Amino acid sequence: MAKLTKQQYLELYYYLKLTRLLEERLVNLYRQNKVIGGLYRSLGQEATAVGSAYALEEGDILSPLIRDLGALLVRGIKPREVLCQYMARVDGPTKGKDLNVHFSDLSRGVIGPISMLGDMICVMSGVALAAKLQKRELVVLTYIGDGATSTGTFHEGMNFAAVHNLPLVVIAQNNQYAYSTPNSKQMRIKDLADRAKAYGIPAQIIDGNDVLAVYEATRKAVARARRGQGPVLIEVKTFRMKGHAEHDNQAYVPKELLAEWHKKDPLDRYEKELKVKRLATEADLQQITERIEAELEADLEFALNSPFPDKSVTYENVYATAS
Amino acid sequence: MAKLTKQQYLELYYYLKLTRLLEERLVNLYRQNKVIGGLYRSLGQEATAVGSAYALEEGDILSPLIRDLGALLVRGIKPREVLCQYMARVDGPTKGKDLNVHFSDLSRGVIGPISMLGDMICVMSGVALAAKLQKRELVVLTYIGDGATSTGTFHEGMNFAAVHNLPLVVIAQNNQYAYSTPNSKQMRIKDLADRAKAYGIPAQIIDGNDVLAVYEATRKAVARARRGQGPVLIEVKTFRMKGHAEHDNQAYVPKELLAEWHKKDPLDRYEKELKVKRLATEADLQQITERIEAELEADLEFALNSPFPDKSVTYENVYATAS
Amino acid sequence: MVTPVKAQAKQETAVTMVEALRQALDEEMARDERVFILGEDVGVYGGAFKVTEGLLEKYGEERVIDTPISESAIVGAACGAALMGMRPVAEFQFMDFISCAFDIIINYAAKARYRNNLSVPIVLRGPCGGNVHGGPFHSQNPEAYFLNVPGLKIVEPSTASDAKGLLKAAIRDEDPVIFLEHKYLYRLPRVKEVLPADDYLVPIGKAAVRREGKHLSIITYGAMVYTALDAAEKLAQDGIEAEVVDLRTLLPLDEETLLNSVAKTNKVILLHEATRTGGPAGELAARIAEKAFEYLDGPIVRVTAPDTPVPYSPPLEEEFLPQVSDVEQAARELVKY
Amino acid sequence: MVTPVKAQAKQETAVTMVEALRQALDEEMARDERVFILGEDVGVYGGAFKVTEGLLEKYGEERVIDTPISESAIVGAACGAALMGMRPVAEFQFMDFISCAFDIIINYAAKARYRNNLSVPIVLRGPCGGNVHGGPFHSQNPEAYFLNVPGLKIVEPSTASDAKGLLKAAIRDEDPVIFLEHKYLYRLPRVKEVLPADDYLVPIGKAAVRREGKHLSIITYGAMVYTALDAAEKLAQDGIEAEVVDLRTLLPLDEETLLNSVAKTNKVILLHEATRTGGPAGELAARIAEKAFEYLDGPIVRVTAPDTPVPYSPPLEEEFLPQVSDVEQAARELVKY
Ligand SMILES: Cc1ncc(C[n+]2csc(CCOP(=O)(O)OP(=O)(O)O)c2C)c(N)n1
Ligand SMILES: Cc1ncc(C[n+]2csc(CCOP(=O)(O)OP(=O)(O)O)c2C)c(N)n1
Ligand SMILES: [Mg+2]
Ligand SMILES: [Mg+2]
Repeated sequence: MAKLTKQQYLELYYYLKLTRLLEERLVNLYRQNKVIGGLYRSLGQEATAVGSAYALEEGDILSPLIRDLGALLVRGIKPREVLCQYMARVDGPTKGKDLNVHFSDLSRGVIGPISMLGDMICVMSGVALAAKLQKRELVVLTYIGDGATSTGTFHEGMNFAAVHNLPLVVIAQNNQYAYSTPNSKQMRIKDLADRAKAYGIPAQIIDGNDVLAVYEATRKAVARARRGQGPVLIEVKTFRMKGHAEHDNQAYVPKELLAEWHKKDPLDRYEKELKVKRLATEADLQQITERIEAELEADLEFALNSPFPDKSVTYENVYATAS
Repeated sequence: MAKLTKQQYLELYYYLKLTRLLEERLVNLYRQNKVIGGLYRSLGQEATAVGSAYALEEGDILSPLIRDLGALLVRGIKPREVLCQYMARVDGPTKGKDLNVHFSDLSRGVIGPISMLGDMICVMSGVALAAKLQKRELVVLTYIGDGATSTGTFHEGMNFAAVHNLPLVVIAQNNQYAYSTPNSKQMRIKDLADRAKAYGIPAQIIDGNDVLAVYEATRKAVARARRGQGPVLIEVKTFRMKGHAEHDNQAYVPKELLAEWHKKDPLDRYEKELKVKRLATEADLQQITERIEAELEADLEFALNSPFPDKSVTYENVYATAS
Repeated sequence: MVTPVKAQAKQETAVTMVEALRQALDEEMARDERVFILGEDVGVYGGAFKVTEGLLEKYGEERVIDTPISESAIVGAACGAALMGMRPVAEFQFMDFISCAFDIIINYAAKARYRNNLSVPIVLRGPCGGNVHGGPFHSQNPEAYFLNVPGLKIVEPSTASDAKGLLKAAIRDEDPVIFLEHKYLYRLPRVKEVLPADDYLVPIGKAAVRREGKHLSIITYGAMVYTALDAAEKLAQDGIEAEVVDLRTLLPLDEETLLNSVAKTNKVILLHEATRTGGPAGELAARIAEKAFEYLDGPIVRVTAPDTPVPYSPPLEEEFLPQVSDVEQAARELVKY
Repeated sequence: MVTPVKAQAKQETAVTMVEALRQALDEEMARDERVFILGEDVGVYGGAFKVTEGLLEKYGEERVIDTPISESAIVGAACGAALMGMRPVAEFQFMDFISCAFDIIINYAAKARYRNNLSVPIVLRGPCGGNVHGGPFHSQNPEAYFLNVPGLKIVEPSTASDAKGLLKAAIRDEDPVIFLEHKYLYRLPRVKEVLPADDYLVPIGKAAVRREGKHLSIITYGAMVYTALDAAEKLAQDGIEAEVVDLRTLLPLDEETLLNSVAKTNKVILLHEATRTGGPAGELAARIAEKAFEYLDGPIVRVTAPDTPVPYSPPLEEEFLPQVSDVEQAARELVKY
C-alpha cells in the first residue's frame, strides 16, 4: 500500500462527498425540470470512480461513463461546469450541445464518452496507442459497466489494447445490474475479471466500496501500464443503489439486496475508517462538508444564472471550417 | 471414444479425400478462369471440418466458413453443386448470385455464411435459440477462425449463446494465420480456448489434424449441447498450408513451419492410421479414391455444361413478393 | 384529422401510441406462437418506454427475452430464429443503437433471401426522433442509413391506429422490417385515439392522405405529420390549401400516392426531421423529378433539420427541429412561385 | 480525356491508381511523422490490393500497423490517436467491411467536433465497387449509408492523379474522411497516368468537368465516370454533346459545379453504381430540383444499379452494373424530351 499523506486521505473524502452532494443537487434540479435529460446516479458506487481516478498523474487521460462523475471531479472538473452541462446552459463545456458527462477537456486529460456502450474502449485504446507511438509515458484510464462488457466494441477494444500492449487500465464496474438486467441474464460468469482471460491480460477483483482498495489497485495497474507492461482490467464489486436513472424506481431489485448494500455505503465506511485510523476527526470531516456546501452553493448560483445558448450555436462546429 | 464401424472409418476417409480432390479440381478451374471469384483452400486442415461435421446427426444444423468445404460434403452437399456454385452457373444452389460456400439448404441442415466474419456466431445462436424455444433437440455447429475471434460479433454471439444456454458447438480453427496476420499480432493469448473463459463455457484443445480426435471431441460436445448443457468451444490446432487464397503465395509464412506441418498432413496421417489399425487396406483406399475420381469426373462434366444464369435472375427474390 | 381506419366496432377508450403498439404485440403473440420478443430490458422492466409491459407476465420468459447489451447478437439471433420459422420482434432501447447492428442488418438480414432464398421475417423496432431533449445519441432518425439497402422495409407510423395496424402487418411480413416509432408521439395527447375493436392490419407500402388540398403537397411521415397538419391549418386561414401526405412506409415507397398528389397540386414540400443532406427527401425528390416532372410548377422544396447532430439544449433542439412556421413560410413562398 | 492537373513537371512513367495511392501515403508519411497506417494485413503483406506495399519496410512497424480483425477497434483506435494529434489512415480490406464500424464512425468520429470540440482527422480508405466478380460482400458501394451523417466527408476519385491528390488532401483534412477507391480502377490500363512530379493536392469538395457539352449533363463519380465518357463519345457521333461531371467528393457536394452544369445544359442524368433507391442520386436530384428548377427542360433521369444486392455471376453482374448503352439510351430519350 502506497503511503498517502493526511491531506490526500482527506482529499479522497472531499471528492467522495463532493460527488454525493453534487448529485443530490442534480436530483433537486431534475425534480424542478432544470436538469432536462436523464439523471444517472452513482449513489453507493462513488468510491470506484474517485478511488481509481485519484491514482492518475498529471498528463494521464481518463474517459468516464455516466456514473463516474467523481472521476471527473478528481480530474479537476468544477461543479459549475457539471451543473451547466446538465442544465444545458451556455457556460457548460459543450455549450448545451451534449448532455451529462459527455464533454471533453484534453488539457485536464478528460475525454467524454458517447452513449454507445463499449465504443470508448476502442477510442481510448487509440489514445493509448498514440501515447505509445509518441513515446509519452502517459496512462489511459477508462470504465466499463457489467452490462457493457457484452458489447462487441468492448471485446474489440480490449483485444486491440492487449495485443498492442497499450497503457490502458480499465475499471470494470460490477454494480450487478444493467438497467433492469441482472448479471445472471447478461453473462454466464460471476466475475467480470474472467473477461480479461480472453485477452491474456491480468485482472483483479476489488471491493469497489473501499475507496483505498480501489485507489491502490489502480495505482499499481497504472504503474504497470506506465512501465510498458500493457493493459490491466480491474473489476470493482459494488452496487447501484438507485434505479438506472431517476425515472426508474428499480422495483426489480430485491429489497434485501439493497438493504445489504446500504450497510456497505462507501462514504460511511470511509468516514469510519478515517476516524478509526485517526486520520480525521469529526470536525475535519464537518469542515470539508461545509467547504463543499459553500462551493456548491456558489456554483449552483452561477449555473442557474447561466443562460441557455443562443440558437446560432446549433450550427457551430460541424466541420473544422464552415462550408 | 465412440466405436465407429469400419464403414464409418472409411466414410471419414472418403470425405477427407473428396474434399482434397474436389479442391484440386477447383484449383484447375480457377487457373482456367472458370472459378471466377477467389478460391480459399483447406489444404492441411480438412480434418477439422470433416471430423466435426461427421459428429452431427440428421436434423442438426451447420454453418461452415470458406475453408469448411469438407463439412458441407459430410452434410450431403454434392460436388456438382459446389462446382456450379464456384463457377457461377445456374445449377449452383444460388443460381450464381453468391459465391463459394455462401449457400444454404435447410433440408440438409446447412446455412451458408456471409463474408463478415463473426456474424454467423450471432445468427447461429439464433438458430440454436429457436431450437430451444421450439423444444427441438437439434444441435447447431459452426466455425470461427483464429482471426475472426477478434470480431465484436464473435463476442456478442458467444456471450448470447452462453447466457441463454443454447445448443451451439463452435469449432475454433486455429490455423495460426488470418490472411498474412499471425496469431501473435491478432491476440495476446496462445490458445483460442482461452476465449471461452470470458463466456463461462467449457473449451477443449484438440489436434486438428487428427480427424478421429476432432470427431470424438465434437461428438461429446454435441451430446452435451443436446442434453441442454449449453455451448462448447473446441479449439482445433492446425495449419493453413496454402495462402489465404490462391492469389497469395504466403511468402510471409516461414518455410520451416510449412515443412513441419507438411509432415502432419491429416490425410496421410489418417491413411496410415487406418492401415496400421487394419481398418483399411491400400486397396480399400484406392477403391474409394477411384470412386471419388469417377464422381468428380461426372460432376465436373455436369457443372461445365451448366449455363450461366439468365440475366433476369438478377432481379429475383429481393423481397418475398415482387413490388 | 386522422383518416379513420375503416372498421365498425371500436374499443372503449382512446389509447396512446405506446398502448397501441403493446396491443399489436399482445394480439400477435396470442394469435401466433412463433412470435416472440427479444431485447434489452423488455421483460421484467417492460422496455425503456414500457411498450412491452405486461407481456412477460402473460407469455413467459421464453417469449419475452431479456438480452445482454449486444445489438448485433440481438439482430443475429432474431435472424437465426427467423430462419427456423420463428417471428422475432427485436427492440432497440433507442433506435440510435441500431447503428451497432448495422452490418448484420444490411449484410445478413437484408440479403438472405436474394442470396440464399431464405426468409428472414424479423421486426426491428424502437423509439426514434427528437423533441424530448435526448441529445445527440437518443434522438436520431436513422431511416436514411437503410434506404439504400434492398431487401429491407422501413415503416414509421404517425397515428396510434397506424402504429398498431402497421406493427401487426410488419410481424406478419415475410421480410425484415425496420419499424421506427417516434418517441415524441408515444404519449402525446393528440395522438391518443379510439382504436378499432377487431383485428386489423394497415398495409406496408401504402401512404395516407391526411388532409386534402390543391395548392401544394406536403410529403412527410412520423412526428412531422403533425407539423405539416398544423402548418396546413394556418395556411388554410389564408386560403392556401395544402395536401398532407403521410408516407407511413419509407421502403418500399408508395409511389402512386406520392405522384398522384404531385399531379394534383403541382407543388411539393418534402418535410422530415432527419437531417437534410442525404436524408429521405432525396429519394422522394428523385422520384418526383423523374416521374412527375411535367406536373411540377415549382421547385421541390425541402424542409428538414439542418446538417448537424441533434443538440441537447432546448433552444438548440428547437432550432434544429423543423417548426410549423418553417413549413408555413416555405409553403407561402412556394405558392407564390 | 482527363482534365490535366495544372503542374509543370511530370513523373517519368504512367502509374496505376494503386501506385498513385501508394505515393500519396508515402509522401504524406515522409512529410509528417504524425501520419500512420493501420488495418488488416497492411504491413508485411502490403494490403490485400497492395496499396501499402513497401511502407512497412520504409517506415517500420510503429507506423504501419497490422491489426486484429476488428473494424470497430481500428476506427476507434484511429479516432483516439487522432485526438492525441496523430493522423491515422485506416484501411478496410474491402469497403464492405466499413459496415462493421458503422456505429463508431457515425457516432464517435462524425460528432466529436460538434459535441466536444474535438478534432478527429482520420482517413478511412479502402476498395469499393463491383465489376470484379466479388459477389454481394466484396462489391458494395457504401457511400449512401454515410451521406446523412453530418461531420463526415466522402471522397471517391476516378483518376490516378485525383486519387493521389485527394488522398493527400484527405490526410491533411481536419475532419474524418471516408475515402472510397473503386477497385475496378485500381489497375485498369486506361486509368494509368503520368503524375505531376511535385507535391500537389486536389481539394476536397470540388467536382471536375471531365468533358464539356451542351445538350445534357451526366453527373457521376468513381468508375462510372468512364461509363459516362464512353457514352458521351458515342452520343457525340450523333451530334449529342453530353457534359460529364465527375463529383470526386460526395460530401460536401460541389453544388456550384453541379448547378452550373445543369444551368448550361438544362437536362441531367444522374449516374451511379450504387443501387437506385436511397442512393446518392437522391441528394443530387433534390439539390437540382430545389435550386436549379427553372433551368430544367426535362425530368431528372437516374441511371443506376437496380435495387438488388450485387450478384456474382458475370451475366448477372453485367446486368446489375450500369452499362454504356444504358446511359446512351437514357441520354437519347432525354434529349428528345
Ligand atoms: C450499445 C448500447 N446499447 C444500449 C444502450 C442503452 N443503455 C444505456 S445504459 C444501459 C445499461 C448499462 O449497464 P452497465 O453497463 O452495467 O452500466 P451501469 O448502468 O450499471 O453503470 C443500457 C442498456 C447503450 N447506451 N449502448
Ligand atoms: C469483419 C471482416 N473483416 C475483414 C474480413 C476480410 N477477411 C476475410 S478472411 C480474413 C482472414 C480470416 O482469418 P481467420 O479468421 O483466421 O480464418 P482463416 O482464413 O485462417 O481460415 C479477413 C481479414 C472479413 N471477411 N470480415
Ligand atoms: Mg451495471
Ligand atoms: Mg486463421
